[in-house]
Amino acid sequence: MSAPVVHFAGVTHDYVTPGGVTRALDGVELRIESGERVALLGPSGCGKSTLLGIAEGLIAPTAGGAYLDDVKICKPHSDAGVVFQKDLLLNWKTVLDNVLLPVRLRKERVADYRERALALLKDVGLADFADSRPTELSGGMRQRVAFCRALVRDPDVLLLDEPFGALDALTREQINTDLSSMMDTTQATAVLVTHSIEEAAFFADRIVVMSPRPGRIAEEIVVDVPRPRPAWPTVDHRFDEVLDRARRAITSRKAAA
Amino acid sequence: MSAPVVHFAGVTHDYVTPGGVTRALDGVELRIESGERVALLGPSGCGKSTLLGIAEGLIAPTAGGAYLDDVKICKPHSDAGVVFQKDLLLNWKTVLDNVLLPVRLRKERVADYRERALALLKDVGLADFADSRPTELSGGMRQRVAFCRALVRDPDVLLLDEPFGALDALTREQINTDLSSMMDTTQATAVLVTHSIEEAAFFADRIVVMSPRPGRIAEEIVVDVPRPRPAWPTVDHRFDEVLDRARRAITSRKAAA
Amino acid sequence: GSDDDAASGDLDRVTIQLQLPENGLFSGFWYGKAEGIYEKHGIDLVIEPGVSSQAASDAVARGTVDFTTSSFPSVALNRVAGNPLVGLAEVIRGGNQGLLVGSDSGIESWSDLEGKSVIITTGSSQKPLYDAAVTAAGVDPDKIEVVNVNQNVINQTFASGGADAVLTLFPFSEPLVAPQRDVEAISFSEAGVEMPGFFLISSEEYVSENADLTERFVQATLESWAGAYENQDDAIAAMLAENPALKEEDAGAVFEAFAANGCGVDDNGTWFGDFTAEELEGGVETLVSSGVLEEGAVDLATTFPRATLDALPAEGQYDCADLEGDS
Amino acid sequence: MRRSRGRKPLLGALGVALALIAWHLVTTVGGVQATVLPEPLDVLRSLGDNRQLLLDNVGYTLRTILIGFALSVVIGVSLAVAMRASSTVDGLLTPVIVGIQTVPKIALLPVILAWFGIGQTSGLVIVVLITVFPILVNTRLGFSGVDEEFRSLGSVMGGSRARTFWTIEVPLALPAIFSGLEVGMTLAVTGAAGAEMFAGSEGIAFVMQVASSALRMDMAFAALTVLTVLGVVLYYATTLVAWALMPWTRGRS
Amino acid sequence: MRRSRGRKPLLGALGVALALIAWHLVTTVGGVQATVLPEPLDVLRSLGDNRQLLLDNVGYTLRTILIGFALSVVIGVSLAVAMRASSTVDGLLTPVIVGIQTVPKIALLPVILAWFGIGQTSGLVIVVLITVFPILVNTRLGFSGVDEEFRSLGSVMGGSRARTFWTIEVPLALPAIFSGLEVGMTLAVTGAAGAEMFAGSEGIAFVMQVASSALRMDMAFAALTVLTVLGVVLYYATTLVAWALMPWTRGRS
Ligand SMILES: Nc1ncnc2c1ncn2[C@@H]1O[C@H](COP(=O)(O)OP(=O)(O)OP(=O)(O)O)[C@@H](O)[C@H]1O
Ligand SMILES: Nc1ncnc2c1ncn2[C@@H]1O[C@H](COP(=O)(O)OP(=O)(O)OP(=O)(O)O)[C@@H](O)[C@H]1O
Ligand SMILES: Cc1ncc(C[n+]2csc(CCO)c2C)c(N)n1
Ligand SMILES: [Mg+2]
Ligand SMILES: [Mg+2]
Repeated sequence: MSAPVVHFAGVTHDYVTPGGVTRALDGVELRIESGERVALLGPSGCGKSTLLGIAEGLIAPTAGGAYLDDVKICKPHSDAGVVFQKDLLLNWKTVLDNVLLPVRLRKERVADYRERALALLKDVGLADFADSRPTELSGGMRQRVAFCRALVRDPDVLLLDEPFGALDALTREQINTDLSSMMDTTQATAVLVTHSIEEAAFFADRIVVMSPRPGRIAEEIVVDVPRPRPAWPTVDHRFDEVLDRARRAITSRKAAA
Repeated sequence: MSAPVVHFAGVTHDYVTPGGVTRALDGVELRIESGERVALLGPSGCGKSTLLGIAEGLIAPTAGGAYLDDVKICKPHSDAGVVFQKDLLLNWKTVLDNVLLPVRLRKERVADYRERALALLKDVGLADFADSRPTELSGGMRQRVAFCRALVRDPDVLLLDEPFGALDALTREQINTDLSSMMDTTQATAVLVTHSIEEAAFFADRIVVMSPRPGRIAEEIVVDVPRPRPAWPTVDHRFDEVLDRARRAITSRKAAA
Repeated sequence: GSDDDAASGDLDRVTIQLQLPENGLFSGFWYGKAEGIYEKHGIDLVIEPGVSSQAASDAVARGTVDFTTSSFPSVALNRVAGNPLVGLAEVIRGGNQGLLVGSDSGIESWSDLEGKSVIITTGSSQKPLYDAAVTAAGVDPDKIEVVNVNQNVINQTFASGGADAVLTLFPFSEPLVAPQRDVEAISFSEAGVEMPGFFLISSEEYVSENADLTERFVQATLESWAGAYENQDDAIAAMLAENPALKEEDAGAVFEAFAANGCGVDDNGTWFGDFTAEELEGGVETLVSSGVLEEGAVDLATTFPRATLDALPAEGQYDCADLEGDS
Repeated sequence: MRRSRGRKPLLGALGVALALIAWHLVTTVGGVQATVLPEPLDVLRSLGDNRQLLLDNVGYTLRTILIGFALSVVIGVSLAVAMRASSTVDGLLTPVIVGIQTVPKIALLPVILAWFGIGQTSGLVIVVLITVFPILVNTRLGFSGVDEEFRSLGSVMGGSRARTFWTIEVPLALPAIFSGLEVGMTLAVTGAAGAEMFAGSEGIAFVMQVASSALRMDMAFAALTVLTVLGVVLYYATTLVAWALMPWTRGRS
Repeated sequence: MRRSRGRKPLLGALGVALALIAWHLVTTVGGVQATVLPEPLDVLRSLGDNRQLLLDNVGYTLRTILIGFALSVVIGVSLAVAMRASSTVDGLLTPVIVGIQTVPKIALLPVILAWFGIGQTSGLVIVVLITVFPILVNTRLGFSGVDEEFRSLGSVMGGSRARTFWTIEVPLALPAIFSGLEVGMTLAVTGAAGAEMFAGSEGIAFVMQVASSALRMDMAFAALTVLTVLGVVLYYATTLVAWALMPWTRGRS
């Protein structure tokens, strides 16, 4: 079974608030191929989280639609591994049980995933904390647990909303590398929302830059650098043009707004 | 009145949990001169937030002490502008009133700070949202409000715990620049906790790298580059050595742990 | 009104607390007030609303109010418990108490109670009388289901078939229940249990400090109640004027039931308000036999002083001839 | 969401109508006697007939409820604040308060009557005794749900403990406090009614009491209906105040 | 913090002792009559004298309380869940439930007695009528406090609506639910006592009622003391269950 194509077809979304209507997305057209990795860059409030919400089936777009392999996404589906901006850990469960949450929610056999969960925790340096409560962890450690939770079932779509925002530079790099190598084996289709141009360049096959509110696709930059890539794109000159284009795309958007 | 010296003298801190005692900091010795800007880098969970909490007077260290101009910090003092990892906005107040919160909490005249608050909101691109509720903002926009709130009274000490973590690359750069120019006029003493080596290099007079738990001072890197600095340290070769040292300091710590 | 204010200057102020929210039973007080009977005796009567027998007795013992009405067992038990109440005149005869039974319940006498259910008012002092009656009738108390029900709902509960019998003061229950359920009355005396009725009461201290006023008040009250029994419509009108929440026919039915038993000379030849030593001793015996009172715990002479009754009643003072035929 | 807002009052009316129909059926074909439960139509008629009497008494009851409720809010919130501020106060008072809450108030009636007499003062005491506990408990719940970090925020921003408390903690605790007030308001109605029935001489529940002891069930239930409507109105008024005071929670439920 | 934990029971005992001393003074030098409030020492003596009688009756009352409370929890939480799940159910039931909560239960007593007879079943009905509302309200409060994002989390992770609800929402709502249970438990005690006093033939409150009709106030207050202690113990048992079930909230308050 190959990873699905994720297709946003003319997606527009309006939020209705007491103060009026906010157009968050305006006719977003974006096709992500099977196994492709896309990074979504754009200024704060441009609708990145909204777009991901639509892919998750949590938000129904005002117009247009999102498709998984040509099947319209109408309700939450569970084929995706998701990490939100907030960690959303359950404080009453141990770290290990938090990682196993998707397994339990789907009523699958927990025993089948224990090893996998422990291995993931080990990868992010939390092997010793498997039996701790999330309340005992720092913000960064908590987010790493959330990350393990998203990966525990080896999903074939990954939707990541700034999952590295709270991680320290090294762990971030480490998880970036882990994620990358994991994806080489699973071939998952992935969307990463990030604010870091370097991270986008390291992660993505293609960087999609969005314009400020209302969000539109402003520019697409193909990252034509073979893997494995260096953890620090800035040290590799093949990234120079990518980084430069992304930086200018983002800056000109701001100036235009 | 010149900005105070912040001095951590042999600070050790232990957290007591049901599972046992966690040593978060171990004999941290650090003196930050009047008006100096220090960036604190270190792996997740190494005690950066704890150290800041001690400087804020919120956490009483197990041993040693923190001093402001040789006065021991025993309880929360309000001379510092603080931004936490979480935005902690008050959802029942407008954005403007959130920014003015420190003024109200100190029972000062709100009218005296209105202009300043609006100007700050304008700087971070939220002029149109002064009368909105925080619930209507994106995560990044909320954190920018928290940032304005910390600066509204022109504090002479700034304690910033990953305040840029949720900001998009461009706004981040913009606020970094704003902060930097603001500090050139106010001469505040500042500590910035960050996970971004570039950000540390752009911001700091000195980068302090901490070792993994229990946190100790591992390395200090003086950033001997005159201001104004380029927003992207990576494009300026004078930063090469700083970035490289910081990167290696952080990597070797991890390997050693 | 302003007329009262002018007059009250030379009148002695006397307060009475009722034992229930206003009820036809107490019409006599309003009648006496409205007809100027209390005023005639130099008394400005203030009628205070009440919530329960014990609350009123407590208030009298405390000196918060001057008078109330209360049952014989209640007076006795209050004295033992430290409230020095005194009974001055028996305004309701003892024979009015007992079981009201459903005609369909198969109960014809106290000895038929086995296997039946009996409602007893919670907080009332009727339980010892019931115990004495059951014992006297030779019934095993364990074979009767006793159910305590709040005074506010006993009539309702019984009327709607909630039990086979209810222990009550007949005039209080019968007129209300009868339209809903066919009932018979079985009095305590049918079980050979003696019990005096309800007394106008005050405290030892008040009576000794206000001997003359007390005497006048007792006299005025007996006159008022007897007058009310004689002129029922006026008595009820006087009461309804004060209590818009009451319906005329309800107040009337209750009042009429009480009036039928309350006036004139009884079988023993005692006048309305008067009581005999044997009657009191019989009551004590009943309470002692059911274990709530110790022999000699209550000194009857001080608890039921006759001094205020000595001047009463002058032969022919009450003309109850019209009423006696009704019962 | 928008559609369901408009539907809510309609649904509520439907719910009430269904309950009334059930009541009607129970009394007509269900064989419940009129001395136990009168027919709703008779009650309606009695409502009309006794309009004046009921109106005359509803003010008294309303006053007892509102003053008693206000006292309970002041006492309950103050106690919660004091217990929050000092663990000594908390430790001292908790078992006593729980004890007072648990004692059947009717057993304390003689004591209340001895101290406060028959009438409105006793009514207020009873209302407070009944109402204060849920307000206290929910206010404490609200405070304990406030994230520690918000308190830190207040102190590092120069707020005194008191000012931080009022500016930050109280609004954060408000939703929980208002849940307590909603329960408390219905209990205030119950308390005022109980007080009128057992320690009163005026008010709607007193009328109900007099009527039902005369087995005038239509009139008793007319009074009961007024009391219930009063309670429901006061409950919704409380939720409305909550809604008006806390616009930021509106989207939520 | 660590020190204050050890102090708490001591402080509680001190608070109770102070309340007892106040009671003693009120009855000895305060001039309150023995028919209104007996001396605590007399009550203590009576507790000893009537040990057996009290013990024989406490089981009955406890059963009413516990079964009634359990029913209330099931009903209250189920209603809250149903009202959470469907805004139609919520709209239909809210006014009716508020109405039932507000009606003075004593007015419904004849109806309850007519349907359920005099005895424990009626007692249970009364307990449920009194107890269910705060449990319902607090459960709803708990659910409405759950961050929308947690629900999103559950659905994107493949949890059915029901499973997400039980696995994520219910534990998040638990602290608020338990506040409702704490209030509810004290009301269950009150309700059971009220039922025994107004229409009973067994139980601690029945004993209290019988004693007070014989003006045996020492014995009545001995029963009242047992009832109050029972209530306090049950309240603390509820908080203890909360403490045991929710270790993650322990640091908080
Ligand atoms: N629940 C909501 N109600 C009203 N407006 C909203 C809501 N959520 C988001 N918005 C608005 O929609 C726009 C897009 O929000 P979104 O969270 O998708 O942005 P984002 O690109 O993820 O921002 P960030 O980088 O800060 O996370 C913003 O302008 C925001 O104000
Ligand atoms: N309240 C607490 N109770 C127990 N342990 C804690 C607590 N807060 C922090 N710790 C522990 O103390 C250590 C330092 O935590 P701290 O939050 O200071 O780290 P940090 O450097 O700020 O991490 P991050 O970069 O992830 O924010 C961590 O190992 C954490 O597990
Ligand atoms: C003059 C007088 N008559 C009766 C009572 C007492 N009482 C009034 S109604 C009622 C029946 C309730 O069971 C009882 C016993 C009294 N206190 N004074
Ligand atoms: Mg976002
Ligand atoms: Mg931190």
